[in-house]
Amino acid sequence: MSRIEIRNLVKMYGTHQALHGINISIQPGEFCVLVGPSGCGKSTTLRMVAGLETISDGEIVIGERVVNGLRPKERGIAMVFQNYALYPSKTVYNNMAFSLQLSKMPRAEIDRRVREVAEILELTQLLERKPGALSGGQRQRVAMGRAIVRDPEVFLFDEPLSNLDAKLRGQMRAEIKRLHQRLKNTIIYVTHDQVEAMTLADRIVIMRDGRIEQQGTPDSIFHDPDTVFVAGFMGSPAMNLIDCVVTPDGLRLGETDLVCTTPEGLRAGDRVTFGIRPDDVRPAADLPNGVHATLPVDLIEQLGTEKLLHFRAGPHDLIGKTGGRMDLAEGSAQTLAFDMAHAFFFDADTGRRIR
Amino acid sequence: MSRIEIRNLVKMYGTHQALHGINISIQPGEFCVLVGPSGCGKSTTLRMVAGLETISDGEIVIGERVVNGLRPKERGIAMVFQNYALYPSKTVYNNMAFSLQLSKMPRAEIDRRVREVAEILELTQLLERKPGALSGGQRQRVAMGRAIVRDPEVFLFDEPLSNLDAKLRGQMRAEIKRLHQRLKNTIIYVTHDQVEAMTLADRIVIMRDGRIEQQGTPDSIFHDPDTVFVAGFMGSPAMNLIDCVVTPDGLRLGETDLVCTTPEGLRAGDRVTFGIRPDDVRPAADLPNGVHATLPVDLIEQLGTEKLLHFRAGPHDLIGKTGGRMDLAEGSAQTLAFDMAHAFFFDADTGRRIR
Amino acid sequence: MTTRGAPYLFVLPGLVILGALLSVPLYKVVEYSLYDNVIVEHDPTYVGFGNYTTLFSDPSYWSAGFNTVVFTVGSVLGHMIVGIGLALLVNADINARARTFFRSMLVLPWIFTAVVVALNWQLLLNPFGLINYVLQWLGLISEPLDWLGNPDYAMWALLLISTWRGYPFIMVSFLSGLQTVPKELYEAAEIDGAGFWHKFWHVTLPQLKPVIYGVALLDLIWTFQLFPLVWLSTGGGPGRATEVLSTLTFRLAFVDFQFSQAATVAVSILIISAAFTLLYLRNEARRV
Amino acid sequence: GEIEWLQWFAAEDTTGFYDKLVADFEAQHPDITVKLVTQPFGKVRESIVTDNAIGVGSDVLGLNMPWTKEFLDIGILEPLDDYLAREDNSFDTADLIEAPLGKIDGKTWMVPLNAFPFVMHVNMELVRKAGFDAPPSNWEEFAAQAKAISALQDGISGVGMPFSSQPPSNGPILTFLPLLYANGGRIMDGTTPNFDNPKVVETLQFLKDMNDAGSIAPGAASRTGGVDLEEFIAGRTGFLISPGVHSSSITSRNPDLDYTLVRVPSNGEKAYRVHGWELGISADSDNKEDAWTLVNYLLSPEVNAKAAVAANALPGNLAALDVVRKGADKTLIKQIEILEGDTPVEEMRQSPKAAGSWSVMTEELQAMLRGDKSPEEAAAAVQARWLELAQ
Amino acid sequence: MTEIVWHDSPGRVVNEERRRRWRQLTVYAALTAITFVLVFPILWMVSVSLKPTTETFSLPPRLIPDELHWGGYAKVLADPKFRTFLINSYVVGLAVTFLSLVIGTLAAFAFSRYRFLGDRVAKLFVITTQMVPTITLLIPFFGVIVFLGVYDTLWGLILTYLTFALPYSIVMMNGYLDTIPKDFDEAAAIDGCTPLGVLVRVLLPVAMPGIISTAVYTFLLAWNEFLFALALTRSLDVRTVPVGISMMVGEFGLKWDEMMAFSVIGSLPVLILFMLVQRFVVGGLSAGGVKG
Ligand SMILES: Nc1ncnc2c1ncn2[C@@H]1O[C@H](COP(=O)(O)OP(=O)(O)OP(=O)(O)O)[C@@H](O)[C@H]1O
Ligand SMILES: Nc1ncnc2c1ncn2[C@@H]1O[C@H](COP(=O)(O)OP(=O)(O)OP(=O)(O)O)[C@@H](O)[C@H]1O
Ligand SMILES: [Mg+2]
Ligand SMILES: [Mg+2]
Repeated sequence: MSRIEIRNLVKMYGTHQALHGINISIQPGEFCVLVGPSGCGKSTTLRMVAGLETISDGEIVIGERVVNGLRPKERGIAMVFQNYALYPSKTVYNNMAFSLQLSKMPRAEIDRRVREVAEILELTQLLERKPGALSGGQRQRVAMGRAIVRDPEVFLFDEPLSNLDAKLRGQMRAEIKRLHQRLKNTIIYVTHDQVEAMTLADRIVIMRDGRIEQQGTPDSIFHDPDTVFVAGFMGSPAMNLIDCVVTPDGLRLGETDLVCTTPEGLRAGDRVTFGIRPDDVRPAADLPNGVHATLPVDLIEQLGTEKLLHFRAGPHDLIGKTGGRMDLAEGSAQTLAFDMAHAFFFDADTGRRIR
Repeated sequence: MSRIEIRNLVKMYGTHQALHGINISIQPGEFCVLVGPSGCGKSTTLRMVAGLETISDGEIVIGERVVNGLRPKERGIAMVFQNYALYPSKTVYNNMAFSLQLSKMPRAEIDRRVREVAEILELTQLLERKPGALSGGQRQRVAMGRAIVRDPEVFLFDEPLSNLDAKLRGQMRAEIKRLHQRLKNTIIYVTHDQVEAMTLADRIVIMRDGRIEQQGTPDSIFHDPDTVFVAGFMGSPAMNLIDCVVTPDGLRLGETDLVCTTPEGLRAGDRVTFGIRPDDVRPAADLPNGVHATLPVDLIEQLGTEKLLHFRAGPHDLIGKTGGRMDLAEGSAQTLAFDMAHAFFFDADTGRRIR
Repeated sequence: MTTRGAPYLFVLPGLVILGALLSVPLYKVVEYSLYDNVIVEHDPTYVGFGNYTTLFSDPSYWSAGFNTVVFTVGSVLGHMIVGIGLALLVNADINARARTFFRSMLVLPWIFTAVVVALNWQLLLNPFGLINYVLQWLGLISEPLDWLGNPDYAMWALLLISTWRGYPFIMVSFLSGLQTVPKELYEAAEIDGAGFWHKFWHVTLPQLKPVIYGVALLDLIWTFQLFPLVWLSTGGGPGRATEVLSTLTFRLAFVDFQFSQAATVAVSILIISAAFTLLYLRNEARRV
Repeated sequence: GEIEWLQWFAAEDTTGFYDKLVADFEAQHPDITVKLVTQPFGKVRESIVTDNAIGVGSDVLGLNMPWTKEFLDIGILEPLDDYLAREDNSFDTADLIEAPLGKIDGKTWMVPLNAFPFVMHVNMELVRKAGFDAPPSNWEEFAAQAKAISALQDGISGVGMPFSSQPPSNGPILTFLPLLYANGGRIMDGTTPNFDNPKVVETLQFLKDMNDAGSIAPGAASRTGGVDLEEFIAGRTGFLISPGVHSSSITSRNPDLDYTLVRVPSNGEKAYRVHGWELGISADSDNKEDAWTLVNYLLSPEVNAKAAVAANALPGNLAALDVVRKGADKTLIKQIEILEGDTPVEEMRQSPKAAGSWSVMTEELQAMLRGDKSPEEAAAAVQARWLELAQ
Repeated sequence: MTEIVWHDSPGRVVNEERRRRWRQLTVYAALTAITFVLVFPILWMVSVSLKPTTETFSLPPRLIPDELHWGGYAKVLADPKFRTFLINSYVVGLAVTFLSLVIGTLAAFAFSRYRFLGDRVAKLFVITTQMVPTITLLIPFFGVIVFLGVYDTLWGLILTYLTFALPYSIVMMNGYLDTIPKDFDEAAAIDGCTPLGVLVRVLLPVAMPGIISTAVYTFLLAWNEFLFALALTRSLDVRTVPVGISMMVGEFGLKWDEMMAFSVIGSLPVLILFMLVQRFVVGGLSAGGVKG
């Protein structure tokens, strides 16, 4: 349990600047998730904390020490790699014991620790197998076990779940969450899956092009995005983001007029990006007191317990939601309700939120 | 647009029987999805249709022809592979043009077709790149383009989306759906992701251990499962399936009694598997007229627009759902409501539905 | 795949060439070993396994066999250690041009013909040659040693030459193999606290075991019957200190004109090599 | 017809000579074409045997006397008696150097193209530096001078002994045999090996004493004939026992060397080991007539003289000697003197398994110089192993 | 919690860089030293080629002669015979490389992609042919070559080296093809490729590194071979470099300067060739084609 301070971190690959001064302050025991699109610098940041990449500028503190010059093993960290990076020739037991063996711990103590962790992760039966004989989920658990066994101050995870199928991913997600509740280590976790970010994080850091776009609790990120990028990134299906023109009594969405209140400071004729989550766009029957508009249903996706409705609003595709048992036909026009209490407005040029 | 008939298809690998007589009848233009757990024989079936595996017994008809002995290229099919299998040494353009070049189509015609498809899939900018320089989603689109360009009667997809991240997966899913609506080809699509199956299919075929467990429309599969296997397989988070004992006035779930009606024919003391989807297990406040029980909340997962609640019910983990903006504390006891209208009962031994 | 005849068509040219050119000679060698005085006599007599009994009771066969084992094991170890070590060094994170330069330089011993290699090393190892001169200058020896003429050192000198000549093959193969080791394994090991040697032992070697195994066995088979380099460097001498089975074969055939005895030795080499080959095939089968 | 002439002569220092020779021959004999097949010396013996086994042997063969008996055992050579008896030969058989003509199994198998007597080359500068003013003529002087030269400075030795096992490992017949013959000894008794006789042991003892005295260049066991010659040329040994033909290499490659050439030191015996390039005809040749025409041409005094001059050797046809003598320098004159006055010896011709035997000699002499065996033991070992090899 | 002392950053950054530098420097130093030692014998060859023969044996041995002697080079370059040897060696080497790659890759393709009756026996035969020391095969093999009528021709040599190189090519190419996922074959089959088309148009471009390293081996095998080159040829115009070199080892001494000069001249193009192809020898396999 150590705090982590990342101050003004810069990374140059040759002349290409991958990170432009990152500042993050993580409390002891906090679960911090870095999210962002591919290539935004998440892995680079994590690997610099781990000591696998050199630091071009800035400082990293783990616990009370500036770790800039230190080797990975001196930093008190453990890391779980995206593709697990298990040693294929070693048994599960030896994969987990390896770092302890290197640190010259007595055999009995190693054995005790490995078995204890194996017990927690339900790996006891598998200790003598080699990674090749394990299923994806089991491998993932071994990778976690290898990290846990070292009892590090800090855990680093780089997309640990992205190679698992949907079902397993859900299970493992819950397992990691439980583990954190039990061990209370400080964690930095990289993912590009915003569901993982939402479910796991105490603090989410959203990155974009080597910069931090917004950081905060999952709730604040989800419900109170600062920029159109964050709004669009978090949530699945993504928030509807539509370029509109402000009218005297609301908005003009393509050919459709919405009668609604807009934030103060906006004047008729201003161009704004109007954002609303599919959950807040429903058939009028579901949401009687929303703002109404009638649009043709383009495509319906049945998700089981709910359905996604794709509408065409001028050039835009607009997604709404309804219950899984609701009966609708594709191609029919449908009266929709927008829950304007949960709508957002962004500056069409800068992308900043207009409150 | 051809129909596909699979009659009594059997596959032997040496002495191991991978398929035990599969019968599927697919209408022209139908979108048929094969789902099932790993190793159930989905890919084998698909590959036999494609002509990549020999047929041990049975018949496959595409259009009006029995294709058993034909080579892949004579079957009028195109296939998208799970790992794309793009030719690494060819550019995107040549990857897409390859099959047309082989069929000695005039250059101008090839060019026209490739560019047209590239336009649809937004690949025009990338035509001169090699696969190594593409992101995952782009590669996936190239693989699709390579199939579309041939304008086949039948498309075969083997888990085309399983390597993409959640966001891209969602986008591509919708794209495939639209493509089908536009081109109206017959499609067989293999996946183990039930969300894909639900959203894409006209007909879902659920396989298990080389046999068909159930087939039908997504709605019928989801809302009317025949077996406990199908019930547990479809839906995410998965349906809660709990071994119970029938009591005179309901069910006994671990230590908790549920007062409810049970199907006729069940008598007190019978052992059944009780199934209910997380969507139908909600805090009492959300669902006033359900069957109530009070259980401790073990873990809460914030998904953004909704939250998953994990409860402990005796030895079972029970998952419920609530809105994303609902405020609950982990560890607190919570009164839950079960929507018994959507509960299922299965024979504890055979797994067959008790109606 | 469906086309039944295709694989046969593909292997045909290769098998035809090998079969046409080599099956008769292979058969002949076995046949020679069962006759007496082939080639020299126009009408040799059949002696069954007589040549084999003669051979197995000949101490010079057994001593050549022993030398062969020493030479083969020593050479293969030498190739492996130097080849692998250099592959690691030359794979290090350094300037790309420098890397190409070093790789090309280090492969040089491979591209000269054996005659030149042998003569050049004779010059260098001569009592008045450069090596003795340098060793004396360094104070490591007090007077020049006759490396190739002294039975105590000749095998060592030969191993030196053979190692020098043979490491590039291993280096190049191992270097290709190194590219396939996932980088993450090294990073994981680094985080686990592994140093250079740990990484080598626990990641590189296990990962490249199949490559090493295959290459070592091929090298073993080749070294086992390596002829020109030994013959041209020492001629099996001094005395018979560096006589190996292949030079014994040559001596029997072309010095003494006892072709039957030579064929007998060849067949014995064939049998031992076959054992290696079966090992190799088994290893390969396991890998698939 | 077309005939093939397999030899190594054209690979020695005779740029273009043999091509021209063949062209001249063809000009005189328009119905015969000659294909010159040149192999490196070290591989000729193998080539002849291999070619013969396959049935593609050349018609005219360049030969080396020690190979004779082995080739006869395989039946490679054609007896030449009938050809030599012809009236219309361009030479007189009586003029030919005698050694190669000696009959084996009652027949003659080869004729000499040229001849090289074995001599001792002397570095006069070193001899003088060591305090002597004339080269040694007997063993005692030889031993004394060699020792004194070795004492001069590091890296200088009295004499080299090329006893390397490296193929063809024929060092002993290059150095040991000339000394033995000069001492009146022999290693054969007719056609059987006779290596363990007192003269042999005495000669071996002489070598061993020289070695113990430090007079022999270090590294004898890895020294090849080539290196031995090179070291002499480089001025690093006082004496070199080798064919007289080397004198031209020595003078041309190191003109500054104060160099002379003498008989191999003897104990009064005037016998020398003779060596030369011989010619034979293949028993399997289907064009023996043309083959003989070529041989006959090569032995005619004019051609033979040219061939001798080109190789810096003495002619095989002594009738050509006068031609050669005209342009001869003093080293060649000295050789002619030996040729005319002394007894030539060549024993390996009738020796069974000659090539194998000199490997055996090499190995045992190495052992003796190393101190592992006494001269008697070495002689006995050679004898025993040679006999075993011969059956 | 105690106060963290923030540094003015560059100091530590430099520290880290410096350590990397040091590590690189050590590698350079080690490589330079080792390469020097290992390449020394070759430097010595070059040195010998630049000395008059008398100096080859001068004491103390000298790497750089007082005066460069180009006589060996001049002689070798002036003599058309040596040019013929060089051309022959390259012709034979390249032909063998090409043929053994084509034929070997075809066979390797069958071994890698098909299971067929007798495949293991065929493979065993292929390897068995390599297990007898070639010198004992010399005479019977010679007979076969004469029988085929290619004795004393470059074709004879090409065929001979083909039989030595083929098994290696087959085994190695089989290994390389095995590392390429079968998915490419299947994709190509669906695209309408014939099996041969699959090999040529899809697999070979991917297997390039393997092809190159096999080619290097095959070429050097043909380049360096001496025994058969000597036995199977007799005309001057079909002889190769190693035979030419061995001709310089005469009955009456050795032409050191010419021999080494010829070796050096002959090997230079090989070295350049190797430098050009060496970046293919070590290259990523099938990058980007399938998801890793
Ligand atoms: N070794 C490298 N050399 C040059 N550029 C690199 C290197 N590694 C990463 N980059 C670049 O740095 C940027 C950040 O890369 P990074 O791996 O941190 O992205 P990421 O956020 O982890 O993306 P992903 O989700 O795809 O893993 C990218 O633009 C990438 O191209
Ligand atoms: N070449 C083969 N040889 C032997 N058995 C095979 C072979 N290919 C597949 N099988 C077996 O056949 C069964 C069905 O395999 P198949 O690949 O069709 O499964 P799948 O449903 O596609 O699974 P996944 O979701 O993991 O892709 C499995 O038990 C598998 O082990
Ligand atoms: Mg990353
Ligand atoms: Mg599958």
